[in-house]
Amino acid sequence: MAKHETPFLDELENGPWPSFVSDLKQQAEVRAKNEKGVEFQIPQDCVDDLLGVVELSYKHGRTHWKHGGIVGVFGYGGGVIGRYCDQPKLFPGVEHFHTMRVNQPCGKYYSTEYLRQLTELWDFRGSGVTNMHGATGDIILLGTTTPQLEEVFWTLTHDFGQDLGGSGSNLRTPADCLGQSRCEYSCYDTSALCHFLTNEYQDELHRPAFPYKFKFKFDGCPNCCVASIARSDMSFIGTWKDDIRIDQDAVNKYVEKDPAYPANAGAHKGRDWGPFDIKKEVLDLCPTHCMKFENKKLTINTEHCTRCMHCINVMPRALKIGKETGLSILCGAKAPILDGAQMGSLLVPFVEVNADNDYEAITEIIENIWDWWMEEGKNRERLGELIMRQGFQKLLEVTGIEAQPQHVAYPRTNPYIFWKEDEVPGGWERDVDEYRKHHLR
Amino acid sequence: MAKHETPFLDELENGPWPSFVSDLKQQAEVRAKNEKGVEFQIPQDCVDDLLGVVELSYKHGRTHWKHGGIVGVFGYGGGVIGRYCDQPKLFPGVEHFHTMRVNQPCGKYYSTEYLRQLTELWDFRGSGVTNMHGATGDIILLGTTTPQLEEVFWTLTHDFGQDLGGSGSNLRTPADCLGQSRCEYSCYDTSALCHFLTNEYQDELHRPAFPYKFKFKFDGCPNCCVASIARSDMSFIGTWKDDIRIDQDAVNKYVEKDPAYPANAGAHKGRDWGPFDIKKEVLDLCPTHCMKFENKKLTINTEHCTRCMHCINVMPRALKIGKETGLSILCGAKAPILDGAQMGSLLVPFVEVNADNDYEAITEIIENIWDWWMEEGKNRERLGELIMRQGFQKLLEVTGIEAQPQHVAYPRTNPYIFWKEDEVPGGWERDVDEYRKHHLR
Amino acid sequence: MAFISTGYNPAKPMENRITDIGPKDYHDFYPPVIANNKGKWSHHEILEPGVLVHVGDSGDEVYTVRVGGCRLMSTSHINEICDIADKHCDGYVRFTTRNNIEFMVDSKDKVEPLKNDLASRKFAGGSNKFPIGGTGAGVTNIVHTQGWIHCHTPATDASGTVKATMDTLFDDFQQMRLPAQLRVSMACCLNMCGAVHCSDIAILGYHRKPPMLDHEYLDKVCEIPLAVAACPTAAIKPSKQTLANGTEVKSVEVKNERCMYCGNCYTMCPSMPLADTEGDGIVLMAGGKVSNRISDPKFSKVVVAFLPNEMPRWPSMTDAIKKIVNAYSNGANKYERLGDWAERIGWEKFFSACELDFTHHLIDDFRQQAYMSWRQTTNFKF
Amino acid sequence: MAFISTGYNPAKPMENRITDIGPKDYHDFYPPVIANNKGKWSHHEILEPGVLVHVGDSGDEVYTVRVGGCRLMSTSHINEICDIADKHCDGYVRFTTRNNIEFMVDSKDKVEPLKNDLASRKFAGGSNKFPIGGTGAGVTNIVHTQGWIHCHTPATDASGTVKATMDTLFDDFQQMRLPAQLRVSMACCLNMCGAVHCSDIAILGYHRKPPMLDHEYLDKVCEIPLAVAACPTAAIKPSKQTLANGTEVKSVEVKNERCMYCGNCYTMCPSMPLADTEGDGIVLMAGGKVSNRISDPKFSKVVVAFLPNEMPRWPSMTDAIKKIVNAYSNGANKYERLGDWAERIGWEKFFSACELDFTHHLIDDFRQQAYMSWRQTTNFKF
Ligand code: SRM
Ligand code: SRM
Ligand code: SRM
Ligand code: SRM
Ligand code: SF4
Ligand code: SF4
Ligand code: SF4
Ligand code: SF4
Ligand code: SF4
Ligand code: SF4
Ligand code: SF4
Ligand code: SF4
Repeated sequence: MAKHETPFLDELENGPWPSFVSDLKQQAEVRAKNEKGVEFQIPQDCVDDLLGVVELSYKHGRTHWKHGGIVGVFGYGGGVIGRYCDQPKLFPGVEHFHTMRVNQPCGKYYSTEYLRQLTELWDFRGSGVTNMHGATGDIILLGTTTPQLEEVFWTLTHDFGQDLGGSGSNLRTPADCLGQSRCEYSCYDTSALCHFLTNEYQDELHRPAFPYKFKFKFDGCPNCCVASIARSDMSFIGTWKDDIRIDQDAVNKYVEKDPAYPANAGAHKGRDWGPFDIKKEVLDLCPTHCMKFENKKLTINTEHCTRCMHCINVMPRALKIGKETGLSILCGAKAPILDGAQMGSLLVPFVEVNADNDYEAITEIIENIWDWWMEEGKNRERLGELIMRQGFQKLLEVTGIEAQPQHVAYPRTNPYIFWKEDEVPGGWERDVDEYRKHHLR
Repeated sequence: MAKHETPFLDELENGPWPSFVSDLKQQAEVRAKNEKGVEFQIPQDCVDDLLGVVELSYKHGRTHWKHGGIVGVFGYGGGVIGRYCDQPKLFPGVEHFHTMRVNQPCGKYYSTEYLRQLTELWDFRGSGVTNMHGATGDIILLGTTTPQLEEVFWTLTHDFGQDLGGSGSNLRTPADCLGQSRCEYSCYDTSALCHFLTNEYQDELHRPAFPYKFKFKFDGCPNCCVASIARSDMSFIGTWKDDIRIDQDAVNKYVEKDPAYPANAGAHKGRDWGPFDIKKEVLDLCPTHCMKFENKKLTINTEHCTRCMHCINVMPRALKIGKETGLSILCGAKAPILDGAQMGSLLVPFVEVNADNDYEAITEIIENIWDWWMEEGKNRERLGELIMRQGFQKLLEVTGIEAQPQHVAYPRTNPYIFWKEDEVPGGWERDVDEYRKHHLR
Repeated sequence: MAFISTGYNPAKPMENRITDIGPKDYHDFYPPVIANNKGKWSHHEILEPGVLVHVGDSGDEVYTVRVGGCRLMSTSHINEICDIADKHCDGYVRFTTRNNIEFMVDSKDKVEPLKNDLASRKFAGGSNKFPIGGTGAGVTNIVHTQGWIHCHTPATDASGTVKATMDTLFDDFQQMRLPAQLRVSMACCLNMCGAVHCSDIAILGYHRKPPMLDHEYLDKVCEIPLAVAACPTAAIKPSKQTLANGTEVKSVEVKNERCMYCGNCYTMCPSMPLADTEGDGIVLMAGGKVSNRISDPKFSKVVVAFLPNEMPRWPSMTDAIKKIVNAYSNGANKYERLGDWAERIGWEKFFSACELDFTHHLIDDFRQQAYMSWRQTTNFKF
Repeated sequence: MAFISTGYNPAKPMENRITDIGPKDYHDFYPPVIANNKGKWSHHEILEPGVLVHVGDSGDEVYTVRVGGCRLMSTSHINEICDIADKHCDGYVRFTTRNNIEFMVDSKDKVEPLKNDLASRKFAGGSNKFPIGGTGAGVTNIVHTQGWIHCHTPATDASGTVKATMDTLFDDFQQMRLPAQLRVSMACCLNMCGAVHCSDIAILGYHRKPPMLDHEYLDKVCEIPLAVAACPTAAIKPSKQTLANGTEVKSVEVKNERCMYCGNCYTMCPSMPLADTEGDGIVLMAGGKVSNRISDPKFSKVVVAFLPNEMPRWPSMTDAIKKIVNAYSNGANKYERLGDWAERIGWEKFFSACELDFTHHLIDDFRQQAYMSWRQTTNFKF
C-alpha cells in the first residue's frame, strides 16, 4: 500500500512513454519489501515521501523544495547539491535530500558490473533514485542525507576508483559525444581529449577558484551531438582542412537508388519522399553551392565548402570527412541568464589534436583564457559575458590569436573603432596652443 | 587672376567627373568680372576666399570652419546653419558664411524660370554657391552673412512664395521619390502626400518643440529610391495587397527575347550576361520562391509574395503592381550617432492613402507618435532610440496598433517577458504568511 | 537503521583520503566490437526506427537498439537494464547525450531477440519500459531538468510535462516520418538547465510574479547586498520595513515593474520566493537547433508567451506542441529543420500554419539587440 | 557695397511677415508630358546609359537624359542648366535623389541634339560639365556631405574625395556592366549626413584622436554639463585645471581610452577640437543597401579600418575602392548587390577577393549587439 495517495501522479502512469511515476512506485515497493535485506542508511520510505511531496506540488502548482545550504564533501567545492523539503513534517523521509554528481565515463558506455556496484551503493546509502544522466552529463544520485555524503564519496573513491563531478564556481564535468568509438564522422577522439582534460584539471573541477561555472564539451564533428556549441564555455568541435573524400562509385549507387545506399543512412525511411534526387537533396541544399555532379562525377570545390556535414550525412557511404583533421574552438556559450543566451563564438578555426604532446596547443589556449577570466571576470560572470563586456578583441589578445575574417559572420556595421594610442601616429597628446595658431577661437 | 594659389585644389580639376574646383573658379571669375553689375551684398571675392580656405584645409588636413552660434530668421528655430571661418584675417570674404536651407519642391522638378529667380537672388545676397541638393533634400544656399538672412527670407516668402526648410530639433524638410510623376511602380502619389504633410506641419518644421530632429521620407514602392527606410524617423513606402498583375503575352515576349522587352528594362545592357532565362533570373531569385512558369504561363502565389519588386523590376512590361495600393510605415531610422544606426522598423504593414479625408489615417499615427516622443523622449533622443529604450510594445501602445507577426523578423529569442500586473490572475500582491503555511522556512 | 561507516573518520577527514581521480576510464566500458573498431568505422545505416548498424572498415558490425529512457530512473530500473545487457550484450550498455539507452550487439541475429525482450517489458501502470525508437527524422527523447522532483526554483514540473509531451509525440518517437530531426527540450525555470535555448521545440517553466518579501526573516537569512546585486534589472534596493508588530527591520524593496521574474534573487535569498499557482506556467519556444548542418545553429524563439500549469497532463501545452509538429510535418521540405522551415515561409506564416496567436509578448524588448528582431523591411507576407 | 533692404524692418520683424507657406507647389514645375501622364505610366526602358524612356498608357513618351551633377554647384552652373533646359526641354529640369540632373524631352528626335549639347560642355579645367550616365547596373552619383567646404566637424573633405572616386569609377558611371546597381556614398564624419550606413560602398571621414582641451577658454565658451552629457561613452567629466600661469579654472577631463572620437563633445563645445592631420582619415564600409529587392535592406560593414588623408586625390582610398568594385564585378551574379555577393561567398572570401587586410578593428565591440556579428558556427571557409 502506498504511503500517500497520489491521484494526480497516477494520471501520469497512463500513456506509452515510460512513466517515472510507475518507476518510483516500483522503487518505493522494492524498498518497502527490502527483499535483499539492505541496511538502508536513509529513510526506507523516502521514495514514498518523494512521491508525496511531488503530488503536493501537483496540487499546489508549486515546488516544495528549499535552498540547499552548503553541504558537500571535505575539501571539494562541488559535486553535491543540498536540498531540503519545505514540509518536513509531512514528508520526513525527504527532509534532507541532497544530490551527488558522479563524473560519468566519457561516451557514457558502462559495464553492467559497474552499474550494479553503483545501484547497490545507492540503495544502501541513498534513495535509490537517480538521473541517468544530468543535463551537464553527470550520473546524478538523487537524494541522501548529509552524513552519507562522505561515506558515499569514500566508497566511490576507494572501492570504485570514481570521483565526483562538478558544481559551484568550478570547472563542470566535461562531456563528449561518443565520437570515434562508434561514429565514422568523428574528426578526433573526443573521449580521449575529454578524459585527458578532465583529469588534467581535477583541481579546477573540485576547488572553486573561478568567478562562476565553466563548461567544456567535445563534439567529434559539426553535427554537434553533445550540443557543445550551445552549452559550453569552451566548445571543441571536430573539423578538417582538406578535401572531402569522394567514392564516385558509391555516389552513383545513391544516384541509382541502390537499396543498400539509402539516403541519409535511412533516417527518412518512415515517409515516402519520392526517389532520391542528388540535385534536389544534396547539390541544391549545400549551403555554399560548391558541389557539381556532371557525367556521373561529383566534385566539391573545397575552397568554398564550409564542412557543414550535409552532403556527408546524406551519402555516408560515398563521402568521408577529410584526412587532415583537427578541431575548432568556440567560446562563451551559455543559457540566457543574465544577459541573454549565447552560442559559442569561433575563436580557433583549426587546431591539431595531438595526444602525444598532451594536447599542448589546446591546453595553452584554455589556460590563457582562464587566467584572463579569473583576473577580470566579475562574480557570477560567465566567460561569454566577459567577452561581451571587454570585447572579442580582448579574447584574441589574451590568447595571442590574430584577428581573421573567420572570426566574424560579418564585419562591424558601426565605425566606432577604438584605436590604441600607439596605433595612431603622434599619439594623443597634442598642444592646443599650437593648434590655435592655425585655428583661431 | 585667382586671389589665392590653390595647387592642391588644382589637381582636382583633372579627370572626367565635373570638377567643383573648376566650377568655383568660374564662379569666382564671374563675380570678379560682374558683367551683370550685381550690387553684391556680401564680399565680391567670397568665392575666392572659399577656394583659399579649402586649399588651406587640403594643406593641413583639417577643416577651417568654426561652430555656428545661433543665427536664423525671426520666429523660426531652423532653416539656417551658422558658420564662421577660423582664419578670418586670411579669408575675410568668408568670415561669416551661413547656409540657408530652402524647402525643395516635391519630386525636385523645377521650371527654369524659378531656378533663375533663385540664382539671381543668391548672386545678389549670397555667395552664389549652392548645393543642389542637401542630403535631406533641401536646396542649400551656401554662404551669406547674418544681415542678409532676413532679407533673403523676405524675398523668398514675398516674391517667390517659397519657405525655408528645417534644421534643429524640428521636423526636417520632408522628401520623396518622384513617384507617380514618372514611375510606373509608384503605389501612391508620393509628392501629394509629401506636400500635404509639409504644409500641414509647418509649425513643427519651423518652431523647435521636439526632443531632436525628425524626418519624413516618402518612397512610392519598395525599391526605395529616396532611401526612406534608412534615413527617416518615419518612412512611408508604397505597397499593395492584391495580386501582381500579369500580362502573359508580355511575359512570353521576355521569354522569347523580343528586343523590345529587354530584361530589367535594359539596366544590364552593358555586359553580355547571356540570353534571358526566366527561371534563373526571375523564379530562382524570387526570395520566397512563390512563382511558377509552366506551359508559358506565369503564376504567382500572392499569399507568399513579399512584394520585393524583383520580378516586376526584371519584367516591367509584363508585371504590374497590384490595384489595391497603399503604404507601409516604418519608424526609427537614423544614422549611427549615438547608439548605432537603425533602419526603419515596420509599424504599419498597410494603410490606405486617402487624400479625400486629408490622409486622416496617416496623420493620426504621426500625431500619436509625436505626442509620445515629446512626452518621453530625452533631449537629443531620436525616435528610434526611444523605441529601443521603451520597447516596440510601447510604440504599439501609443499608436493603438495591435501586435502582429508582421512586426517582427522573428519572435523574441529570450523569454524575458514583462507582464503587466493586470494580465496575471491574482495580481502581484501576495500574502507571504499565507504562502508560508504551505512552505515552511 | 544503524549508521554503517566506510571507515571515513570525520575527525580526520584527510586520513586515507583519495581525491582527484576523475571519472572511470572509458576503455574499461567498451564492448569488444567497439574497442576493436574505434576510429575505423566506415559507415552506418538506420535499419528501422531505433535500430542502427555501424560497419567497420574491417567488416565488423555493431547493431544498436536505442530505447527511450526516463532519465529519472530508479536503481531497480537500472538493474533491469543491466539484466538485459547481461543477457544480450555481454554486459555492456550505453546512454546517449539525450538520455536514451543503447543496447549494442555484434551480429544481426542478436537483434530480434533483444528487440522482443525490450518491447515486452512494461511498467505495472501499463507504460513501456523500453520503447524502441528515437533515431533519424523523428522525435527523440526530451532532455530536461529537475522540476518539482528536486529543485527549489521551478515554475513547473519537468518529468510530468515531459511524460505528457512524449505520450503525445510517441508515434513520432517510433517512426521516422518527419522532415528532419525534431528535438524537444524542457527546462523548469529561466536558468534553463537544458539546452532549451536552441531546440526545435522548447518547454520552459516561467514565473510571472515578482518575489514575495519575507521581511521578518529576510535580514536574518540573507545577505542583503548579495540579493540586491543578484538582480539583472536592478529592481531590488535595500529598504527599512516596519513589521505588523511595529519593529523596524532591514529588508529590501522590489520595483515590481522592473522585475522579469528570473528568480535570481531567490537563488541568493530564500526570503524572496516567487512560486505562485496562477503566476507560474509554461512558455513555448520553437525553431532552435545546434547542429551546423545546412544552416548555422540558432536560438529558439518564444511562440507561446504563457500557458497555465494544468496538472497533471498540461493539455493546452501538448495541444500547442502537437499543432506545431503537425504544421511542420506537413509544411517542411525533406531535411528541413523546424526553424529553417519557419524562416523559409516567414514567421508570420508560421503562426497561421500552427494556429497560434501572436501577442505583444512575443516582440523582443530585452536589451538593445531586441532591435535586430523587429522587421526592418517592407518584405512581409499579409 | 551698400546694404539694400527688401523692406524688412528689424525693429518690427512681424510687420508684413509671411511665414509657414511651405515649398513651392510641384504642380507648377511639371513638364506638360509629366503632368498629362502622371499616375498613368505603363513602363520604361533604359535605352542606353543615362537615357531612359517612360511610356504612358496613353502612348505618350518622355525621354530622360540623366547627367552627373556636382551638387556643390555655382549659380553660373545652374544658369547653364537653365539655358540647356530652355533650349531643349521647354524650360523644365529635375534633380534626382542622388543629385544627378535630369533633362526630359517629349519625343525621341529631341534626344540626340540634347545629348550632343550636354556632352560638348566642359569646364575650363577639362572635366565634363554634364557627363551622361548614372542609370541601371552601374555606378551613379555619390551622395555626400559638406566636408572642408562648410562643416566644422569633418575628418576629411567631401567634394574632393568624391571627385577622386568618381574619376576612378567614371567608366562605370557611363556604362551598365556591373552585376547590379552600385551606390557609393560619402560622409565626412560619424554624424553620417549621407545614408552612408547602408550603401554598397561608403566613404567615411573618421577622427582617431580624443579631443584637445582648451582649458583656458572652456568654461567661458561652453556649458560644461552639456559637454559632459554629450559623450555617449561617458568619457568626459568636469574637473578643475591649473593653467600655466597658475590660475585655477573649471574645465573637463577626458578619459582617452573610453573615447571613440565621435565629436559629439565638440559639437556641444568648441573648446574641444578633435581634428588632427595624422589622426584623421578615411574608413571604408561596404555591402549595405536600402532597396527591398530580393534581400532586405542592410547596413554597410567596415572593411578598411583606416586610410590616411592623402590630399588632394586620396590614392590609397581610390585604389581600395577600385579593388572592391573589380572583385565585385568579376564575382557577383547578375542582379546581385555587393552585400548579397559578400554574404553568398562569405565575408572571409570577400577579403581575399578584394585583397584587403582583415584587422582586429573590423570586429565589432560596440554594445551588446556586437555579439551578433561574431561567428557562432563551425561553418566557415579557410
Ligand atoms: C541537475 C541539473 C539539471 C538536471 O536536472 O539535469 C542542474 C540543476 C541546477 N542548476 Fe543547472 N543544472 C544542470 C545543468 C545545467 C545546464 C546544461 C549543461 O550543463 O549542459 C545549464 C545550461 C548551460 C549553461 O551552463 O549555461 C545550466 C544552467 C544553470 C544556470 C544558469 C547559468 C547561466 O550562466 O546562465 C543556473 C543558475 C545558477 O548558476 O545560479 C543553474 C543552477 C542550477 C541549480 C544548482 C539551481 C540552484 O540555483 O540551486 C540546480 C540544482 C537542481 C537540483 O536540485 O539538483 N543551472 N544547468 C544539471 C546538472 C546535472 C549534471 O551535472 O549533469
Ligand atoms: C531618379 C530616381 C528617383 C528620384 O526620385 O530621383 C530613381 C529612378 C528609378 N529607379 Fe531608383 N531611382 C533613384 C534612386 C534610387 C535609390 C536611392 C539611393 O541610391 O540613394 C535606390 C536605393 C539604392 C539601394 O538599395 O542602395 C534605388 C533603387 C532602385 C531599384 C532597386 C535596385 C536593386 O537592385 O536593389 C530599382 C529597380 C531596378 O533598378 O530595376 C530602381 C528603379 C528605378 C526606376 C527604373 C524606376 C522607374 O520605373 O522609373 C528609375 C530609373 C532607374 C535608373 O536610373 O536606373 N531604383 N533608386 C533616383 C535616381 C538616383 C540617381 O541619380 O542615380
Ligand atoms: C547517440 C548520439 C550521440 C551520443 O554521443 O550519444 C548521436 C548519434 C548520431 N548522430 Fe546525432 N546523436 C546524438 C545527439 C545529437 C544531438 C544533440 C541533441 O539533440 O541534444 C544533435 C544536435 C541536434 C540539433 O541540431 O538540435 C545531433 C545532430 C545530428 C545530426 C544533424 C541533424 C540535422 O539535421 O541538423 C546528424 C546527421 C544526421 O542525422 O544525418 C547526426 C547523426 C548522428 C549519427 C548518424 C552519427 C553516426 O554516424 O553514428 C548517429 C545516429 C543518429 C540517429 O540516432 O539518428 N546527429 N545528434 C546522440 C543521440 C541522442 C538521442 O538519444 O536521441
Ligand atoms: C547639410 C547636410 C549635409 C549635406 O551636405 O547635405 C547636413 C549637415 C549637417 N548635419 Fe546632418 N546634414 C544633412 C543631412 C543629414 C542626414 C541625411 C538625411 O537627412 O537624409 C543625416 C542622416 C539621417 C539621420 O537624420 O539620422 C544627418 C545626420 C546628422 C547627425 C546625426 C543625427 C543622428 O541622430 O544620428 C548630426 C549630429 C547632430 O544632430 O548633432 C548632424 C549634424 C549636421 C550639422 C548641423 C553639424 C553640426 O552639428 O553643426 C551639419 C551642418 C553642416 C553645415 O555646415 O552646413 N547631421 N544629416 C544635410 C542637410 C541638408 C538638407 O537639409 O538637405
Ligand atoms: S558529433 Fe559528429 S562525431 Fe560526434 S556522434 Fe555526432 S555525428 Fe558522430
Ligand atoms: S559539407 Fe556542406 S558545404 Fe561542404 S560540400 Fe557538403 S553540403 Fe556543401
Ligand atoms: S521608389 Fe519606387 S515608385 Fe519611387 S521612383 Fe523608385 S521605383 Fe519608382
Ligand atoms: S515581388 Fe518579389 S516576392 Fe513577389 S513574386 Fe516578385 S520576386 Fe517574388
Ligand atoms: S531549470 Fe531551474 S528549476 Fe529547473 S533544475 Fe535548473 S535551476 Fe532548477
Ligand atoms: S526575480 Fe529577477 S528581476 Fe525580479 S527582482 Fe528577483 S532578481 Fe530581480
Ligand atoms: S557628416 Fe559630419 S562633418 Fe560632414 S556635414 Fe555632416 S556633420 Fe558635418
Ligand atoms: S569625441 Fe565622443 S567619445 Fe570622445 S570624448 Fe568627445 S563625445 Fe566622448
